[in-house]
Amino acid sequence: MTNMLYSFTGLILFVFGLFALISCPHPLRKILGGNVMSTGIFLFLVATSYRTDTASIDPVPQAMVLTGIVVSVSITAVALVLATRLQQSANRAMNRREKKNEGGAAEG
Amino acid sequence: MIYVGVALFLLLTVVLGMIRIIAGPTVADRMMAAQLFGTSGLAILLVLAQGMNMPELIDIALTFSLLAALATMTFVRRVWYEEEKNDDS
Amino acid sequence: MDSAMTIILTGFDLLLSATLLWLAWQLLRSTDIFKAIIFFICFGLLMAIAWVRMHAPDVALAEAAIGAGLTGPLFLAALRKMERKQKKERRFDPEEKRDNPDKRWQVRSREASPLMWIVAALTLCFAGLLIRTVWIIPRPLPGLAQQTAAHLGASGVDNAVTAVLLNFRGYDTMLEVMVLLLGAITIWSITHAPFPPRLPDTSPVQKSAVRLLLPLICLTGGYLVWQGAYQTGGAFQGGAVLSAALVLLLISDFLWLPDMHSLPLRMGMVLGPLVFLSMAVLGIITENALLRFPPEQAGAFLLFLEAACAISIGLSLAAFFAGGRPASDLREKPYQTDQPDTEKEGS
Amino acid sequence: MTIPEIIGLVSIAVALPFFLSGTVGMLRFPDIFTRLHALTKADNVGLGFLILGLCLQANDWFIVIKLVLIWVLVLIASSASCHLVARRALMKGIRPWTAQ
Repeated sequence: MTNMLYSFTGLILFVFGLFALISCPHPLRKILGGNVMSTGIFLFLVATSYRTDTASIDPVPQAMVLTGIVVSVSITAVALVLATRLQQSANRAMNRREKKNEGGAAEG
Repeated sequence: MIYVGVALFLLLTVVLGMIRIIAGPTVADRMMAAQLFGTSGLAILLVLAQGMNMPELIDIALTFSLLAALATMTFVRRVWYEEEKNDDS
Repeated sequence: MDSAMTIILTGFDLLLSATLLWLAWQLLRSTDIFKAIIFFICFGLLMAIAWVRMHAPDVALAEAAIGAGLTGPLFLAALRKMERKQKKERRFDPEEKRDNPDKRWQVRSREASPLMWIVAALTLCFAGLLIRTVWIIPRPLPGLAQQTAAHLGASGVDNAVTAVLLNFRGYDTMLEVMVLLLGAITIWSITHAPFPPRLPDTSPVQKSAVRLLLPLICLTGGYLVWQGAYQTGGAFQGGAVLSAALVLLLISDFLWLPDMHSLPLRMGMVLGPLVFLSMAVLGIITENALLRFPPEQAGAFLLFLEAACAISIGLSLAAFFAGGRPASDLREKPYQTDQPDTEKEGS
Repeated sequence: MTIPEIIGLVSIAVALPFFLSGTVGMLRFPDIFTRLHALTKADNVGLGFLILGLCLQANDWFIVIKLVLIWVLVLIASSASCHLVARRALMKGIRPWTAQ
C-alpha cells in the first residue's frame, strides 16, 4: 500500500516536472522542473523496492538514489550558472539596444 | 502510536501554514513561513524517530537544525538586499 | 492498537504525498519565480520526511543536507544574479515598474497557448502509459537485499548502503565524485565569481551566530563521515554538511575570504577523485582487480576514502554556490568586454 | 508507564499548542514583525517542550545530548535569522504595525 502510494506520487511528480520542462519559458523554472523530475524518479525507485518488513529493504536502490541526488545537484549548479550567464548577456544586449534607441530619439 | 499522531498533527500545521506562502504579501513573509516549516519538519522527524523506532533520524534532525539558518541568511544577504524591490513580487 | 497505528500512518502517507504533489504543481505553475523557489525549499523538506517513511534514512539525510539545505540557496543566489540586471533594465522603462519581473516570460507562454494544450495532452498520454506500465509490473519485485546482507561481512562496514556505495559498486561512486569535480571545473571555466560584495551593514548578530555554528557544523560533518561505517551517514552527507559551513562563510562576507588563494581549494577538490583512483590502482596491484579491497583492512580503507571524498564534495558544493572561479585567482583584471553596462558593487 | 514517561507525554502535549499557535499567528497576524514573534514561539517554546518530552523518554545519554544540541542550534539559527529579517525590514522602511 505505502509503496504503491509513493511510487505513483513519484510518477506524477516526474510527469509534472517533464511538463514544466517543456512548457515553462523561464530558465529557472525549467531547472526547477528538472529537479522535480529527478526527485520523482528517485522516489519511484526507492518506493518500488520498499518492503514492509524492515529487514529485507534493498540497499542498492538507496545507494543509487544517493548517487543520483549528488549528480542532480551538480547538474543544477551548472545549469544555473549557464542560465545566469545567458540572462546577463541577453539583458546587456537589450540595455545597449535601448540606450541606442534613446540616444537616437534625443538626437532626432 | 501517540507519536505518529503527533507527527500527523504537525504535518497538518505545516500544510495550514502554506497559505502564508501563497498569500505573501512580502517576500520575507514567504521566507519566514519556509523557516517555520523547517522547525516543524524537524519536530516531525524527532517524533517519528521515537514513533518508528529509528534513532538515526535524530542525526537527520541535527542536520536540519544546522542548516536551518542557511536559506534565510542567503535570502537576507543576497535576495532581499536591493532597495525598492516591489515587495509583492 | 495496531490497526489504529496503520490508519494513522496511512493518513500521514496520504497527506504527505498529496502535499508533495500540490507543492510540485504550485512550484511549477505559480506566477512568481521567488514563490516557486520557496515552494521548492518546502518540497525538499517534505521529501526528506517521505524518505524517512520509505525507511531510507541515508537518502533522507542527503536530501536534508542537499535538497532542503543547499539547493534553495543555490536558486536564491542565481535568482538574485538574474534579477539585479532585470531591475537595472527596468530603469529605462519606468512604466513597467509595477510589473512582474518575469513578465517577459509570462507573455510568451500565453502566446503559445494552443501548443501548450498539445504538449499537455501528450504529457497526459505519456503519464497514462507510465502508470499502466507500473501497474502491470509483477509483484513482489526481486531485490538484492539478501545478497547484500550475505556479503556485508566482507565489505568492512556495517551500514549496507555505505557498503554498496563504496565497496560493491565503487565504480558508480568514483564516477560520481568525478562528475562533481567536472561540474566544478565547468563552472570555474564559464565565469569567475562576482565575489561576494562586502555589504556595508553586516549585522554583528549574524557574525557571532556564524562563529558559533561553524565549529559545530564541521564537527557534525566529521561525525557523519565517521558514523557512515555503521549507521546512517557517509561521505556525501558529511560533505554536504561541510559545504554548508563554507556557504555560511561566503554569505556572511568574512573579510579574509575573497583574498584567499584558490590553490588549497583546488587541492581539496582533487583530493577525493585522486584518492579514489589510487585506491583503484592499488586494488589492481594487490588483489588483481580494480577497486577491490582486502577484506581485513577494508574498513580502514573505506574510512580513508570517505574522508577524502567528503572534503572534495564539500569544497565542490561550495564552489557551486560561489558560482565561479575565485576572483583573486586571476592574474590580470577579469574579462571585461561590456562591463560598463553592469553594475559593480562594493568596488 | 513510569512517572518520567508520563511527564514526557504531558510535555509533548504541551508543545503542540505552541506549534499550532505559531502557524495560526503566521496566518492571522497583520505584519512581518508580529509574524516573526509568532514564529519564534513555535521555534523556541514548542520545540523546547517537545525535546524535553523526548529527552524524558530517551534511554541513552548520547541521544539526550544530541536532542539538547538540536534545540540550542535551532535557538541560535532562529534568533539570528529573525533578527536579520527584522533588521532588514526596518532598513527597507517597513513600518511596524500599530493599532490604528
